[in-house]
Amino acid sequence: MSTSSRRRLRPDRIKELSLFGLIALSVVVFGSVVEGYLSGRFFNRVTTSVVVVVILAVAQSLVIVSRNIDLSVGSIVGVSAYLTADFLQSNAGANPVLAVVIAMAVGAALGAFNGAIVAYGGVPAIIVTLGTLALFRTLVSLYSGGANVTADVLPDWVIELNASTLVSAGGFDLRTTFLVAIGVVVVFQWVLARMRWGRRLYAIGSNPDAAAQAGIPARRLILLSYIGTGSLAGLAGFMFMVRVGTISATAGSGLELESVAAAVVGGVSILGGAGTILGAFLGALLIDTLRLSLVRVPQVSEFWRDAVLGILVLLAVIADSLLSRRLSGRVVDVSAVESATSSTATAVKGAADA
Amino acid sequence: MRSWIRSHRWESLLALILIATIVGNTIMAPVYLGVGNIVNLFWLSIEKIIVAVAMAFVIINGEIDLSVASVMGFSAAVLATLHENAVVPFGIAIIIALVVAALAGLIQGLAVTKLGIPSLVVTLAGLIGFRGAARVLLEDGSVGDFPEWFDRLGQRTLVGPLPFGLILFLVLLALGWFVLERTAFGRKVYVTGNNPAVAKYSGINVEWLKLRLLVMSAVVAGVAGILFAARLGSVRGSLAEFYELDIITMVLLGGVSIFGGSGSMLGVALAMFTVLNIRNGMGLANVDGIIQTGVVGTLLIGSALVPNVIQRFRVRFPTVGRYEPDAAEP
Amino acid sequence: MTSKRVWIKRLAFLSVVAMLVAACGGSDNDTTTTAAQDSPATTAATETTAATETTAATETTAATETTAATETTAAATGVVTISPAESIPTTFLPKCTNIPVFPQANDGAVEAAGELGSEEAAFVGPADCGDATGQIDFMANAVTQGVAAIMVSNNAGDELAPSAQAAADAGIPVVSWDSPIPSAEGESVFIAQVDFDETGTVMADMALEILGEDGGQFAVLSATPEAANQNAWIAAMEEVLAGPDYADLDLVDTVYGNDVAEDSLNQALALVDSYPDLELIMAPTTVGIVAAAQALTQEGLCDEVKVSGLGLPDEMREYTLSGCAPQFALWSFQDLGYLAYYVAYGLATGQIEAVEGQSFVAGRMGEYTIEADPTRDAGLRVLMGPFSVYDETNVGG
Amino acid sequence: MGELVPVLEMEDISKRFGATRALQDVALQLYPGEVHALVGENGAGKSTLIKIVTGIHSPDTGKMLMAGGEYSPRDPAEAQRQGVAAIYQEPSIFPDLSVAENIFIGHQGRGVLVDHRQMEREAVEVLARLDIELDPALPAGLLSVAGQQAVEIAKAMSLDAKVLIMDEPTAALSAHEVSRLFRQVERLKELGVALLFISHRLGEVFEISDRVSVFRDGHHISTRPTAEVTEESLIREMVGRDPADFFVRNPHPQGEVVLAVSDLGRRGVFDGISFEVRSGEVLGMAGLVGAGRTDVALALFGIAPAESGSIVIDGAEVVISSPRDALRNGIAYLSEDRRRLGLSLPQSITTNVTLATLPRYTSGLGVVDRAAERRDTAAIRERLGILAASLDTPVELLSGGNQQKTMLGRWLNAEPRVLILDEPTRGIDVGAKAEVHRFIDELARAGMAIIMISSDLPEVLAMSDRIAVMREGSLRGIRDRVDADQESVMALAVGVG
Repeated sequence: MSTSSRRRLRPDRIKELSLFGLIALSVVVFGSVVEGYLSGRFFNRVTTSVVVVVILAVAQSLVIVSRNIDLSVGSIVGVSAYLTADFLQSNAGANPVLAVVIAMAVGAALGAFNGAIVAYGGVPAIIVTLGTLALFRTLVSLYSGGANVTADVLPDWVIELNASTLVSAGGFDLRTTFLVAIGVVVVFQWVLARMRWGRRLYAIGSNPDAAAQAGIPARRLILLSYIGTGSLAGLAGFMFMVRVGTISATAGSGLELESVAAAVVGGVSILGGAGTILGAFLGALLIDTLRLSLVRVPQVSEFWRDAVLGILVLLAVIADSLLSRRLSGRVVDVSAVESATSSTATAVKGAADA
Repeated sequence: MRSWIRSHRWESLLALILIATIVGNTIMAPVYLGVGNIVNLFWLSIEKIIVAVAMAFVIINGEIDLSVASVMGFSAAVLATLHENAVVPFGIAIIIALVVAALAGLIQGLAVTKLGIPSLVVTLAGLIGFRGAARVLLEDGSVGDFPEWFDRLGQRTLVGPLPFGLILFLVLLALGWFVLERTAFGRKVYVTGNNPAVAKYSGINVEWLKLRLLVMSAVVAGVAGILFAARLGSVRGSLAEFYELDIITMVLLGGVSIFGGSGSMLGVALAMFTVLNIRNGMGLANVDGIIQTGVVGTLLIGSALVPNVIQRFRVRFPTVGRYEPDAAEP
Repeated sequence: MTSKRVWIKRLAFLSVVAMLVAACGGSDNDTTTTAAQDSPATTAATETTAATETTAATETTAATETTAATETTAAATGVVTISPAESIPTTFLPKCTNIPVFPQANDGAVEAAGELGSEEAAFVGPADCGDATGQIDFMANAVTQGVAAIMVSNNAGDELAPSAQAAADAGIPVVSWDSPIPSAEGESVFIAQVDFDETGTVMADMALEILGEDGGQFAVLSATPEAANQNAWIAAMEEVLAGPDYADLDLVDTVYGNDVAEDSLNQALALVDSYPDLELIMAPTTVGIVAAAQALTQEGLCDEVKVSGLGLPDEMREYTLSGCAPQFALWSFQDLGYLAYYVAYGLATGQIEAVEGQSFVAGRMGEYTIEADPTRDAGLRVLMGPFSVYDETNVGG
Repeated sequence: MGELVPVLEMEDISKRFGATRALQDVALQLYPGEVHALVGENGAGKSTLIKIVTGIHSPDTGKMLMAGGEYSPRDPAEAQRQGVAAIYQEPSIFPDLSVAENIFIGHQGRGVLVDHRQMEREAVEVLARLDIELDPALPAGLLSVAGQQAVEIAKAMSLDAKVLIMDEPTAALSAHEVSRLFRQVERLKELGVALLFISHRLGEVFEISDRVSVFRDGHHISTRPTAEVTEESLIREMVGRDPADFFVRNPHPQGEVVLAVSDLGRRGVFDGISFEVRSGEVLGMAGLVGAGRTDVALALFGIAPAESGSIVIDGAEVVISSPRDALRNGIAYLSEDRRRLGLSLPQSITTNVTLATLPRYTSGLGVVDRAAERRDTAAIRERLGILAASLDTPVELLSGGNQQKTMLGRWLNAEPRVLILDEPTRGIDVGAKAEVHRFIDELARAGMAIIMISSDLPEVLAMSDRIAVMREGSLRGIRDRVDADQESVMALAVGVG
């Protein structure tokens, strides 16, 4: 069991690599079918449309690694987007930072609500968030009374922010919003990989009982993770407002499934304990690339798109699971465990005789 | 009785909520207690509760099927397409539609059992894919003009005040209860949901069990889809869209653990009745749809939260055995 | 129930009086119309005769209803001013409650109810418009409640027909507005905001206006592939485009944003990318048109591609003034709700009949006549109109 | 060590749960550098004591002193901070995390950042102190039970625990691994750690402990230097009665060959396995964990079918590709892991007993004849002496011994020709152990062919007619009971001499 060899075959890395490969593949394939596909424009389209889902995929992963889930992120996006827009409507002079803070604060509050019930109420996360999925949506609908906040009442910077570009080369723009999303990915990839409480979230998801015995304050950490998820969803809500401009009470509905799909396709184990933020990001990117690419293929009619997308996602998942199984070469099976056992047993023996 | 309550905490709680709902509705809306309305409140959601019965099996077994609503739409779309192009007699078309639904379930079942991909992922893809397939078949059109008997089946009463769908549901519910509680199959569903390894080591063919359940779930969804077509009198690609959440909500509210291995058909039935009565009562009281959704959501959280909170306060008197000193010692 | 009996008695008495008045009033054709306006007596007469029979009908059996119908043909020839009779419970059922146009329509209904001294209609509906068949539950509940009339904007196709039929069987008039029941089964009459063919013409004309004489490429961004009236409008527009004057307008594609802002955004941009020569996006949906305008504005594409279609002035103002959406059209949803309520009230109180040729005066909006709906194989309609086309001159702000 | 100050003192600790008195007026002192064995049957109160010391429960009365100071931990975390660590029979590791992270995850105040490289370096050091060699970056889930325990000990070390509690640490280990564990224990002693050692294997208690305390029914019976006690006296104190018959096995006639296996193989796991078992015979299987004994059993039971070789039952060759086939051919397998592979814990005794034999109780429609299954289960319960409130009691509420009996009952109910027992007495108390042994003997007399896999060498030697020894996936020899002893078997198993 040479250390280095195993390092190279860490399941997470494999997952990320295979996802990256799949994205590259799909780009190449579509590039050969659609003319004018491999353009800066398409790059910009993807990078702007993917922002919201990427942030939500990160948010979702944050709770999934600790063996939880948040189905209410879509509704949180709706609430924070609407309230923020409503705030800007009445205080046009407010500066962007304040707006972001408000959006994230709203999200954090809702997340705290979820987290408190999950962590301290002992109610399964899926039940809690299935409930708040409806509840939060109801709140925003009642608040709005069916009225939209329209783009013209929002300050100009909101509209401009979406298209604002930092670097641009040959039509390939690096949009501010996309960079923010990348920033979120980098930060939380780092948080989950390097920060103690990140690692402890994995620990909780990996073996809750052991976590308790190790004296890890599971409840507090889970509450924290939900607040984190909430505030990220709030940020996503802000991004949603920036992109869509006109905010209705139904803003962001359906995003919960997209975020779960992105995370799961990205290799974040639904059973907790495994998966990376980078993977979730790639998962989101893969799905969105596929969706936007399909729109560009004239042969694929309006009505075929969903079907094809579903098939592609399924294929991606299958290919990915087979691929990573092949590469990591460890199938969870009694005999495998046994053989792993014997290998270490002999190793230990070797150590003993030494 | 007392012991029954202790062993059926959840069911008892739901029963209380249900009674409260019925009383409340009767006070708020005099028309509520009419036979017509009672039949109506089931009939208006008949497809959802039919599918929920099958979903209960799947979740107790430790899996989940997010694709049911899409399969409903898909099978109905198949039926409609066959009818529109008059390729086969309508009866045959129904059978073909059901076979197609079964195949949908089979594909997903194989992906879960043979490839070992979590059912959540597989059926998530199914949710997108089969909805897409339905759209492919019907595009922006809507197909109607089904045979007279078919429309009647969905829209008129069959026995006394009962329409066919309601009778079918009651039969399925009873059957579901019986299979789950009294048969070897049900036994295996529980044990497998609780711990697949134990089931495997006891000679139960876990994969075959899961495969059958996922196919069954799809077939029931197919039946429900066709029934819906009959009730609406016409079909379009979006039929039953977004139903999966309502269905899963009812099952979870019924006390079925999302991790599998526990829950009862009685609980699921009580949950269905509660949700339907609340929605109906609020409807008669002219409460807007969005508020109804919120109330059901709150109910879902509350019914799970309240017992735990109560438990907190009476930790002094723990359930016998649970805290037995060395019970857990291997 | 008791209250109902009371007003039946009252009506019975009134009708007797009415007979007498009618007798001496005579029926001089060219005066009736004017009389309808200035002499409350006669209108009271015609109105109440109708009232008794039809209420009798709704109260008792279909048998008497037929007789009622035959007798009221007399009333149908005259112009009825729908006026306050009694307060009736009604249901105002939109496609969903959280899209701005529907609360607006409801405001109209409330206004009308106020004028007619009737209680406000119950404004209930599905949580979101994606739920095509959600209205069925509300129809059924309304029937159970025994309301006097249902006003519905059909969100599906004929899926709603069975429950509308059930309402009709229970003697409850179903007035559809904004979007009809295609087969007209169970539907008393459809209040058409505008003529669907006219919608086609208006959209084609706006396209011509924006693209200019030399024409050019344009595409349609619609709601859901299922949306009944969008599809009808697009079909109508395509017919118009066949005409010689529009020869240079090239409709290259029709895509669907599902009335979801984000999908609509992506679709609009995809159109721009897929068709380099595209000059106009025509969106016959209030959600789609805003999303398209927003997308083009953000990407700074407004100079190359314009947006038009059906939109709300409040939401479009900014883009119209910026020149991104130089022209768009819409009707007043408030008026639509107002008219719908008047008709429903008239039918419920028996002042008018859902028969071809029935003319009536609906408060501030004046006179209308029920006619056969040319845009459907079956069914009656009241055509509201007109279209108001908005540009920077009249969009306000 | 008398003049030493105790590191941990307990004074008349009492704890009760509802009606049950778990502990009564228990007093105990732990001295640095001693191994203090704690013995007693299940229900004696050992676990409760541990849970109190580790802060999972708080005592109703009495107090604890840590190095003279008041010690009353609110939770395991605080217990750890104060220097009390515990490792259990089933290691509580994080399968997805690396060895290094497993060691350091519980640490407080190491800053908010994790430097993986440094952490792995430290991990190697800590493991080295116990002379264990493991890849610190390896996901702990891939380690054997022994490896995982080593990680847990390392964890305790890294927390420089003053008191280390070992609850049944050897239960899942092979004899060889046990000796390694004991070497690690010696190291800990040298480092002045006080060890509280719980085991049902009295042999180990005598081998490793300095003092031994006996518990019974929540009472602290005695504490004496190990040197001064005998096995008999201990057992007498533990069970409160005379240990009449342990390890009884008077030879009796054997019948025909029931199962004959020849040249059985499964790539990368085992190969060339040939042996036969006669009716009425007990074939013991010795070897290190991972030697492939369980794999052979799983092959015979159809969980992980063999790829080569033949299986002959009653002279007829059979193909076994699933547990179904195995059961059809009269082969039953009692798994080594009760909780993970054996029992459906929330389900009733009845459900668990009849699980493998459901077809017998079902009519054409698959309806279960509950009367019949209750009848048979009641019989089984009678026969095995399963102690439980009722047949409907969820097995998770039963003691380890009764759980084991329930699982055994399932296979008896299947009336197999060949019964494979994998670690049949792991982690159950002396009383239950004796019953199980008596029972195995009974079955053999009744003509069943029994294969008994066990890492408890005395048990193998006492119970088997013949002993098959496996090493690294192949059969290294079969000895008759008469000419087998601990040393010779061990030698075969480890491969020396």
